[in-house]
Amino acid sequence: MLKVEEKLFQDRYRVDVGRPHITIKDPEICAHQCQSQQCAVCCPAGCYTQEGTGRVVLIADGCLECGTCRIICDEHRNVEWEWPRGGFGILFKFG
Amino acid sequence: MHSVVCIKQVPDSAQIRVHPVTNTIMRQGVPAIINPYDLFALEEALRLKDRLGGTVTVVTMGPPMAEAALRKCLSYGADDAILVSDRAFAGSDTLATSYALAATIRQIMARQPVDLIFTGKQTIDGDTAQVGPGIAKRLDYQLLTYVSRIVEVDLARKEIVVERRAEGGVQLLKTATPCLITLLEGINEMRFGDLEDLFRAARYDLQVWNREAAGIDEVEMIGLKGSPTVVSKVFAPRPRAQRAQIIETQDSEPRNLAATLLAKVFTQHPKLEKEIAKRAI
Amino acid sequence: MSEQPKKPARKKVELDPRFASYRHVWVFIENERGQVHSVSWELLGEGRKLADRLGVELCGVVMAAPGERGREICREAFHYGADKCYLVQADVLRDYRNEPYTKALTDLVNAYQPEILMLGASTLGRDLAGSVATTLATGLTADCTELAIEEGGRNLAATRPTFGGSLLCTIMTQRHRPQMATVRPRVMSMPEPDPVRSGEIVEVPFSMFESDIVTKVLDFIADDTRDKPNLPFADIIVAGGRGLKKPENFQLVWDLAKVLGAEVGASRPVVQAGWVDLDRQVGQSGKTVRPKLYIAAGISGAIQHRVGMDGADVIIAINSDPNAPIFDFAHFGIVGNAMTILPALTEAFRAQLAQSRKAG
Amino acid sequence: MSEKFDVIVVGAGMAGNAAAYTLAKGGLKVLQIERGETPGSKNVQGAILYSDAIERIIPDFRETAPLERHLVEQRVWILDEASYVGSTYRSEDFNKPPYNRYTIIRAHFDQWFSKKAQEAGALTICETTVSELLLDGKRVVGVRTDRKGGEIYADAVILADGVNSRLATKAGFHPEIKPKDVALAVKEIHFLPQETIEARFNIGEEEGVVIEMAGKITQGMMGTGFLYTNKESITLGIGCMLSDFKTQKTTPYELLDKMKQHPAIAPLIAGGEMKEYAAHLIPEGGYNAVPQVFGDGWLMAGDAAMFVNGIHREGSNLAMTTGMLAAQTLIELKAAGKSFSTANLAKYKAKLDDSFVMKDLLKYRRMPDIFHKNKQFFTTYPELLSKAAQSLIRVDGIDKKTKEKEIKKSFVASRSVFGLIGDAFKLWRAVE
Repeated sequence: MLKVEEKLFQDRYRVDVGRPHITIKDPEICAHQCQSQQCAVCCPAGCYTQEGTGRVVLIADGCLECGTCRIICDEHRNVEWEWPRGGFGILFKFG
Repeated sequence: MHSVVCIKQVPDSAQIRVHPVTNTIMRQGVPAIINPYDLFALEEALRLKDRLGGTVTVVTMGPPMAEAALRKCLSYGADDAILVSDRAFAGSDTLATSYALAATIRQIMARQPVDLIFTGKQTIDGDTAQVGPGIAKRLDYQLLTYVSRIVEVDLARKEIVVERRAEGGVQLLKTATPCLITLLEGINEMRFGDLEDLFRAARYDLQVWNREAAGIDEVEMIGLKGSPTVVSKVFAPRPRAQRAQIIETQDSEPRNLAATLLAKVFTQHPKLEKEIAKRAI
Repeated sequence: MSEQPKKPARKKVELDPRFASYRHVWVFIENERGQVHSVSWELLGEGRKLADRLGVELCGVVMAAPGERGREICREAFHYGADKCYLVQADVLRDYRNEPYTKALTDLVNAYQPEILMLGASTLGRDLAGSVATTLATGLTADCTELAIEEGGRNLAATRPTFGGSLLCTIMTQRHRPQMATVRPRVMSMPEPDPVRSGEIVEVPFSMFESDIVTKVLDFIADDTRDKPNLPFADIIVAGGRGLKKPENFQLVWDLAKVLGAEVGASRPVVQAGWVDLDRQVGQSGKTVRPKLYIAAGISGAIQHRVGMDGADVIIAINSDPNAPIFDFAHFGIVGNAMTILPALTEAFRAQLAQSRKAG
Repeated sequence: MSEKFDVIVVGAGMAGNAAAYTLAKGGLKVLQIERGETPGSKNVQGAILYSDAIERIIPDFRETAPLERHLVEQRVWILDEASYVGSTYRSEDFNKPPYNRYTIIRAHFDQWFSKKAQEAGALTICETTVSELLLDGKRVVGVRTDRKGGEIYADAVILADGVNSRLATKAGFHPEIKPKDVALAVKEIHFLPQETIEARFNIGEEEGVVIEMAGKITQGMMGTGFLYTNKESITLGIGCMLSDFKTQKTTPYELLDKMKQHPAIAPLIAGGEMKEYAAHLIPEGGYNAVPQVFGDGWLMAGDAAMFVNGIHREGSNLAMTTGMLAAQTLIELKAAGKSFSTANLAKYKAKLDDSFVMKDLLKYRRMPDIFHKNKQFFTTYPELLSKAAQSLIRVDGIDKKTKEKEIKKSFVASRSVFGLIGDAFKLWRAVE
């Protein structure tokens, strides 16, 4: 599996420690009702990872703020998606 | 209460990359930021202002683009900002820089008394931690470095009590103000300015001082002439980007893997073996 | 050192004639309450090489209050390579304060004129070096990782990290003396003390009265190191991550750490999951550590963790995923299940220690 | 005390900057709010600048704007596993100033553009996220930000907050985006010495090349790849419909790395230093996805209103144009002493309709659905074309007549006669 970390290591972030701007509303829905768990495939920063136990874990530190997860989770609408606080999150040097 | 906070705009060193092949410094796309250590100093000054009232003035010595760093300090809540910028400063090392900043602070004091001067512990590009001590020496003020907590400030009696990080413990020190304080990192967290501060920062009419305005007439004390140290070369450390030596045994039995690992580690790092033997209970 | 890396100075800058007679290499022997900071011995080791290369003496500078083992410390300095020690004893020097120490050291330098003065880059050393360098209006290079004498000359070539460690630069003080430098603890190797060595102690009077000094020391609160983790200064760290799957398995990390007398660290996900408390978190939003040995179990080595620990001397990584990013920068790796490898490692180290204790 | 402005522009991207600049030039009291550290730190684009749009806003932009290279060569590649069938158009006309298209780096360009707006009198504050619109009944009267004392009032608000447009969605002006209306693109920027770039692409110091790609690189998904030459770097990326991404298992970064390994692309970026990896959504729904773009006290411009012409890869010029038109509408209404009511703001829609913006979108409105339902344009045809080209070019003793028969047979075998005619008809309808 290719390592997206190597790519994210080049990017510049200002992590809003303790205030993730994206959260999973109800992890039970991911674990029990969502078979595809496509967020783990489609997220370009690999923020969503599938635990062996069927659960999905989200760490939004590397988020690129593209909005994919919110949009493809259209059956369950289980993603609470907001902009980070002003000046936080990804800071593109080139964009 | 009037605090002066010296800040510096530095390249964001976390973004500096060394080209793996040519070993040259990849400077494209390295944004300029406020030296992170200085933000702890500014936040501490702003907290004192919240408690005791008064104003906070931010000063920096640098090229015209350092204005952005000052405006960001205003957006956090600083009241005034002064950019000291002049071609004559080019090439200044920490000795020359402390001379220029000390002169600038004298000019500020001529207009408004100063109670405390703050600098960050060090810069992330220079890391020398000499500008703070240099300014204090030139102004003949007491120097309190590696301060981890400001315990008490008594403006009437012009006294301050602080906790200072020393080796193996913390000193409780009392001294006279005005004095210069450099702060330990991590003791506070920069606030998220109010909208009003953002507007004020965007509209602030920045004061830009050249050499004369900063009260510097001895030109030989600044720039290259005033700098005893000179950088003779800058180079990249030899890259350590080889992959880990993966330990394998035929049966990949944990016990054998562990034994092979220890053997390899200790042969390649004999000092480590002694270190562990000495320290283990 | 100017901030923007510049082209090296073309023309050779000559030494200012005022400093022509400055000779010998000095090391400030940092001590508080009779306890010498080990970085001073490391500096004597380094100073010995420089003094031999220049054909001059290596001198220690010891400052203490009377009754704080001043003379004993000088003798220890001779064991670590010093030829001579300048001993300054005065009551005002009991606890470190910038004003008396700066005056004492500046007076000593003006009197005995060394060409090189080195201090440990401790909080004391950096505080003192900055003030002394400004008073003497000479050059000071901080946190040096390498010290050498320039080819075909007497100038000190001091190399240090810049731009957050991603680059190194060599800095010279060509016109002024003494050439001052500070060095961080554990950067230079510790020399073997030779108990037979001896040297000359030069007592230097120092007249400064408590009434002259503005800053007063009200108290000294020693660090209570019992339970508080001290990751930034730890020599050995065993850290665990999400690869351990369950909080109970984190006990395996504590077991190994106990045998090694190591501190326990953790990656952010397990701290967030509440397996370990916040001040054990290593990484971008946690602590930055520079241990001699860092064992990472079940840690993938994501960027946020890597920036906090890739300064360690030796990194051993245990992870079930052969492609885990940590294997790109660790020195040694075992691809396997941390839950079985950790206990085996604990046993292996325990056996190793038992055997070396018998032999030691 | 809360501030009052004539207009608040949310966002400092192409649309936001164009609007703020035009409004300031028009003498209105305008506030621009950007959530990034600086204008541009949250914006991502392949990044081609079309002079035509920016010229109408800042005619002398070429003198001060940070531009990378002016484009002189356009390549279109249809890629197979290990080959591509391509066409190249290069013309000296493109080498005569004033140049028509440039490659740009958005972080630098947006900072310049916002500075221009500030110089024209706009007030810009950064690092401030607008959390929601302030509504008085149905009328927008201002915005609330994520800072203390965060309410700001204005007669009108221009929503230029990008494709995700949280403000419009929260206020109910804009339905949540559907996967079929948007593409996910990932890109990287690789730095190379200037001479190497110029040697590899056979271009002079200021000249640039664009390569548009389609075919197997998108692993059967509907999407395209691109490679642009900047001064000292190369930007390359690949984007596919989110509705396709949603139904398969290849991650965006795997897609990008497979593309980078393609024998036609790998040599172009060999030895480069990757300095940034970015991802962004690109509106692809075209005409049918454009929401209500105006209302009582508000206008919407740029990606927020889905103004992107996918087939021609035009987004930034639509964003700038719609930002300018929104600003002009407000300036004209204010000059005529009219309020910014829904009725009056319909003028904005009228301006859009008779500009190229809506005309182009209308022309290609069927394009998304047609391609959407006909993956073969991205899988079968690339292979057929590549095989056909190879067999024609390869000299192997087989006579040309037989080769042509073989090629026809291969097309018919995979698409059947009716399929071929149907595809031709769909293509014609899509672009007609």
